[in-house]
Amino acid sequence: MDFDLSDDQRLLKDSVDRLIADRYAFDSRKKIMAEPGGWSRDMWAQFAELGLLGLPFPEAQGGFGGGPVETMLVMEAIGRGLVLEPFLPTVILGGGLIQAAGSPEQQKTLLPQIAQGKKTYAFAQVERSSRYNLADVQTTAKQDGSAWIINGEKSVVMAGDTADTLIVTARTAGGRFDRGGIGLFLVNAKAQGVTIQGYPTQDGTHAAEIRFDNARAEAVLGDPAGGLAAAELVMDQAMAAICAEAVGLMHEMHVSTVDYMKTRKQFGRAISEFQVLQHRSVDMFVALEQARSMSIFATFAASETDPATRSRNISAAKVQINNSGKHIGQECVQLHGGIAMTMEYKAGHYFKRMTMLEQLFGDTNTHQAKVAKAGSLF
Amino acid sequence: MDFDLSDDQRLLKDSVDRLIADRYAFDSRKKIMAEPGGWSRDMWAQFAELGLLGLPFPEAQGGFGGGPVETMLVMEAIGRGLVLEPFLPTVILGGGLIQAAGSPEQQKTLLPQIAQGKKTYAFAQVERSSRYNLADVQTTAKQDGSAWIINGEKSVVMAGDTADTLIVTARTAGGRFDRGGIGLFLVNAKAQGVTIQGYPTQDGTHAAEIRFDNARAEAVLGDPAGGLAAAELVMDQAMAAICAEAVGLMHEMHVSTVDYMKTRKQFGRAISEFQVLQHRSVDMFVALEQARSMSIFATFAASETDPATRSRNISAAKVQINNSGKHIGQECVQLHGGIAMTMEYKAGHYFKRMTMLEQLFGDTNTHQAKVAKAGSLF
Amino acid sequence: MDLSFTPEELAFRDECRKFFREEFPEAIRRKVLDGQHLSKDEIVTAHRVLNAKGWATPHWPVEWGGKTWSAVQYYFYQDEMQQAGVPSPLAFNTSMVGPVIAQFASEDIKKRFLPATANLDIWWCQGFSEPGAGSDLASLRTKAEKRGNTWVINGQKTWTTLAQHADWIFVLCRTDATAKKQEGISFILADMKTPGITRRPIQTIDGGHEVNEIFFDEVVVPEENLVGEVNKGWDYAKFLLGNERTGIARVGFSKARLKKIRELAALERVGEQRVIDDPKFIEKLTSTEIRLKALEMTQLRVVANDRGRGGRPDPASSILKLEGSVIQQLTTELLMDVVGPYVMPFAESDEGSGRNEMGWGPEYAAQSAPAYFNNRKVSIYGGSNEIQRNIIAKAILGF
Amino acid sequence: MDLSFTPEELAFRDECRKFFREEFPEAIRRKVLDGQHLSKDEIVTAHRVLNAKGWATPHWPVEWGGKTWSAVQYYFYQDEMQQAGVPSPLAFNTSMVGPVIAQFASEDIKKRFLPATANLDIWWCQGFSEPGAGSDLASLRTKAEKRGNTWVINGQKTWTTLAQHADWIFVLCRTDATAKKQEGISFILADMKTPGITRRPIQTIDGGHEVNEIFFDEVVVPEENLVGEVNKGWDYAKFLLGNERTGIARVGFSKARLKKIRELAALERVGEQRVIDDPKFIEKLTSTEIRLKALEMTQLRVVANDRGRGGRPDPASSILKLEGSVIQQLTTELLMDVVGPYVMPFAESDEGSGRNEMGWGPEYAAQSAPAYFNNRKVSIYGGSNEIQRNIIAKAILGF
Repeated sequence: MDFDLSDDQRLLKDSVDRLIADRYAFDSRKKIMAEPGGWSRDMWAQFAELGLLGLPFPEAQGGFGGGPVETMLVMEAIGRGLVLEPFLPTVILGGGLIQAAGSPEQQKTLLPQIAQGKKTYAFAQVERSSRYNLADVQTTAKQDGSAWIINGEKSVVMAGDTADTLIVTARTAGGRFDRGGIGLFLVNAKAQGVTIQGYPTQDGTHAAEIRFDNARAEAVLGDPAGGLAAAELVMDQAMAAICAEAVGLMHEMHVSTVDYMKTRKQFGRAISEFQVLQHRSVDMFVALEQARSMSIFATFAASETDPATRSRNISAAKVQINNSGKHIGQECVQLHGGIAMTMEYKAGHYFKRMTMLEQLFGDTNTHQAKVAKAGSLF
Repeated sequence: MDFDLSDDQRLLKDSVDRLIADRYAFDSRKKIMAEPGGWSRDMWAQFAELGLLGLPFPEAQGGFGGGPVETMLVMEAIGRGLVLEPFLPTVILGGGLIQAAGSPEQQKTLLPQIAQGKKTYAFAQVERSSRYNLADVQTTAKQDGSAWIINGEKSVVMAGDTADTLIVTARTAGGRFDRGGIGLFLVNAKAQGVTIQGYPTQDGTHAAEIRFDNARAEAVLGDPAGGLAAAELVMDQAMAAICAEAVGLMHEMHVSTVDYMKTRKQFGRAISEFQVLQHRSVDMFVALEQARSMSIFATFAASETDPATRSRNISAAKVQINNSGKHIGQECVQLHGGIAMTMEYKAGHYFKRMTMLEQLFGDTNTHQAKVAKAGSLF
Repeated sequence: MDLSFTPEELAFRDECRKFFREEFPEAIRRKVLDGQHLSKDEIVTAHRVLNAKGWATPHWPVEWGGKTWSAVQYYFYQDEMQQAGVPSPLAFNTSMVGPVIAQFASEDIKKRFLPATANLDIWWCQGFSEPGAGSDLASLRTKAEKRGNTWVINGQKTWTTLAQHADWIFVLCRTDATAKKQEGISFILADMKTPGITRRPIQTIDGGHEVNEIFFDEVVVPEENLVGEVNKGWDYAKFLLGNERTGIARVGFSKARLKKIRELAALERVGEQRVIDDPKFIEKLTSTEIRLKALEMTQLRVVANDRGRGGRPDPASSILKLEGSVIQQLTTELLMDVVGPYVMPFAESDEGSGRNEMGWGPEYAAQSAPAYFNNRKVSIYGGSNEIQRNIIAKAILGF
Repeated sequence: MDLSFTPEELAFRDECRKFFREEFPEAIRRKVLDGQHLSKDEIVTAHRVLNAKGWATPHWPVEWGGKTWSAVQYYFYQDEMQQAGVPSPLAFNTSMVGPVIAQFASEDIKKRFLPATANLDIWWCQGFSEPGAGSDLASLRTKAEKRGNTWVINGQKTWTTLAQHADWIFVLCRTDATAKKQEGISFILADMKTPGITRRPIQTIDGGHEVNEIFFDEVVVPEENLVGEVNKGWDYAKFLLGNERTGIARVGFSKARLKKIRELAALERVGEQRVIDDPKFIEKLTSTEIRLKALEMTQLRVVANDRGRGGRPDPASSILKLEGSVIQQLTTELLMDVVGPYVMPFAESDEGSGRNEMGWGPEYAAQSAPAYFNNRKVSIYGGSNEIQRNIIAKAILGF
């Protein structure tokens, strides 16, 4: 057991941290948000240059062979910087699905495109009432000769407004909730029959409602009726990734609260001198450290081979992250007071992103129920 | 709407408060605890003299015609004094069941005996796995000529070791959980076939395990197969009563914490000067006032005519009382520190009684589920 | 002691209910119940409907249009109003500056301002908080200097709600720099059109533009715009902040919101299950309802107790603020739970928070996250919850 | 970064597991796992089994029987011990006075006491807290006066755990009344049989008699019983309290308790349903498990970090104390939930808490309420949770 970073990991962390510090100041971020789709192609190119966009892919496919720890380091930095670029949908979800379900051929073609920053992806998976159940798929894929024809609607697709390629869960067989019969289809966002309505989201990123009317898929990843296991694996990996992002957010919220307390004066003294506020910021700190611990736990769970254990452990981590995140976010705003209620100040933006992450890929109730069903954690 | 006490209510409150103040100092209580069964016959006689033991009964039956408000006043005082005498089992449960289900004849005979302090009662209702479900009755009553023969076991019967008469729920028909087929039987505690094993309880009162082997009942209250509704009514009334008792406990815990904080010195000053402890005692106070409000709510719900509304409102009150009581009890001990961990100091005894009341007649989960099932409170 | 209401009290409740539900403009109520923000016109219309009925200023002196209602009548008035989705009369006018003018100002000022204030012919905004003076209001630095027969105001105010609609502002200014903190402050009225007053909107995290900064640069107002005596402004401010103690818990409003949430949770589905059938959801909803019921009872007790206090605010009303704000915040969490992934879409709007005009997902989804974000303020403003605890610690527990 | 354990680390874990589960007396483990208190004999037996293996004092200097274990080895040692229900070696001896003697005392004192302390031939108790000096320990007033070649002790100590079994006591005494609070304190050893030492048991609310008051009335001890230098006792006390930082969370113990609760909840029924099938119960159990898992990871991180600190305690260990105590307390609530009405019966006992020898209800019922009551102490003693927050505020957040 070793919590220290390897030299390579330290190097990676330093370079990402530096990039964020140099290029992702609050004002720069505001400018990036105003770009089309709410993210910067320029920054994306820098990510590619730094090797971040191929980080988790094998070297043979233009990647750097990074594992979950490397992803954790990048995602935490993304959280601390409130980064807007679609790293999660493209690299973690898109790249992850191609790695998990794609043929060697597909991997060889598609992954380098991601690594080089040439293509972005979105995972079109949620439907109107499916919430956090990957198996609840009503969108259909019907074979037409060698082609697959997609029909259906997908909801709140992260970065769906700018993605080049959509990976769509669609049903080739079975009833609405069946685990079998689900395929992962690659659909060009510009293909005929694809209607994309994009919008900004509460946290400054973008999402889209997407309708497929007899849209033709470019390809399918793996078994057209057996895509669920890969989707679940990648969803767990993505969950571990957002746990790390959330830790980055919480860290910043805590630090900014403590800093603010030391400078803000009331009743003739710094508010950090009020014991009651000290103890409350200590409780935030405890919540942060507990979250950090579970983010590490999730990171290692992501490469767990038994799917049931993997899923249980990652759900447990998500519960802790959500609980800590809500506590820290609410207290961050409360201890700052009015200033954190404004768009002009950074703290509120962390709070908003954290609030969205609480819901993303499953809220607290959902994951707590999953852990309860899975049995003891020990 | 009027929250003020009437003159009679004020008089009652003053005289009970005075009795408790004069006779129930912590040391006196310790002596009373050492008496057989853990309560004082002498004190009981004074209760009778003061009219407390007939308080809720009609004047025609030796009572004072008091309603739920009068009961609330007495129970709150009982809480504040940590009174050990079996007022709840005898007057509220025993007397209540006789009033609710007994024939006019029975009421005329039995209630005056209670009012005069001549007889005490216990309600033998809980069974090994029945918890808080009054309809879960496996004890049986079989007719033998004009007599009823009781067989079965009852658990943790409050004051069951000293009661003269037991009121036993027993099944005359139906299966284990059926709402029909349950009767309320009066059994002399000294009757043949009744085995009583008494013990002290965590809060300083007493209870008993009771076995019935072909024990002969003295009488049945009302319909031998239709006793459940009366039992539920009286249980709701008793629940309202212990809500008031709990408010008495919480009040004392809060006051003693605040007083202790003002006198206890640490790091050169009274600990009441530490803002963090101030705010925590404020949160105790808020919890106390919310509990007091719901105790009043329960008091009025106790005379609600629709059983479903009555039961829902009283369950809601019990949830609040339990939540406030746990919070105040735990904080009372924590803010006192070590001294509240000792038997020599009063605070810990309040905490223990409060903990037992949390469980008595249904824990928080049970009542929360009942409210959830009953629909909106508004 | 009797929790049941008298027939007269019930008749009054029914009168309130009938008026609010049957005679008040339905469209405005709908918007409020759906959590949407109102336009200036809608707020003015709503206010004037109440004033026409004589119900915009019930707690003012009778000679200026007040009522002699009992505590219970006030309770029903507020509770029924909030439950029906009727917006409260504009607080800056009726709860803040109006009572101060009625109590402390000269007869001239009263005549000039009170009727127009009651009818929202003048829209007031509040110039109290400053960047360095929030919870510690008495450390404010905006100053007013006497020059001839005018006051000249310089300084900056912040968190000025709805100042974009305001005609006039009431400003706390330091008029004696040498006096102790609380003792050199005065209460001055200023026309928002006076040269030197500028406004900068502050966008809040829900996307709304409700609050503003107000800058005063050599703003000259006539000396008669001073309310009451010079350097007594702190007393008037305390009087002002002590008003509206019972409405602060917003019990009726939370009742209406919980009712709405129950309705929506019965419509919204997860898979084939209704949200309301999720045991965790219903449990959280139930515990919020229980807590609100306790608060309603506490509010009734505080209201009843107010009778004996001769107008001095009951420090127990701090409980109402504490619990009331937390419950309001909890209801917004519940609404997000109903909505699920559709909490995400965001749309800025000039008049309020990110309304989702495009209607992504269920129609009520767009208000959920903004309501959650916006409601974080309720435990910060009007005396933060930390300040409320300090009040209880000092005034009730005697620390 | 690698969370997986090395083969060597796993081999060590297996050695611990095997020893604790297969070679340690089963009957004692059973009692611990069932939440029962141990007799003096059982504690001594258990301790000596560990010492015979060389595992009673692993963190002592190697020359006095310590080990050169890595942080991970310590972690497994404690975790497996606690999970197996093996009682930790007596803390007064091995974590408190032993390390102080080994670090600061003369060679004579070391030789005289360390081997006997390691083997529990001498049972020590701790004379630190006083009625007026709990969290504020430095304000203690028990004093020791130098008279000839003796120290004469007068004063009173309290919360002295298991003093009824003790042969010796280590006492913090004020030896210079004129010095600043922390600077006039010395660390003195006294034979409990010395004339003038009397003991009064304190009954705690769980019914147990674990703690005592100790009175010193002209108690004369030889001057060589002073440990280290005169007036340096506060440094030694701080050193002592800084030890055992990682075990303080009692993660292994809570794991064992949760496992037990799971078993019992599968046996106990409400109506015909098992307690473990109650969704509310399983939810509470699950959230406690998640919190404990997070704490276990946090503990591992603190343990790993300890390597770089050269023995100075990591203030992050205050997190372990805070969360660890709350989790321990939560597990006792869960146990009461399993038990239901049978939490009520009470039986006093000399050696611990109200054991229900009569066996009312399920056999594990009797320990549930006493455990809940007793465990309220874990957030009070060893530096209350308020003190832990002060430590974090100062040492980590820099307030």
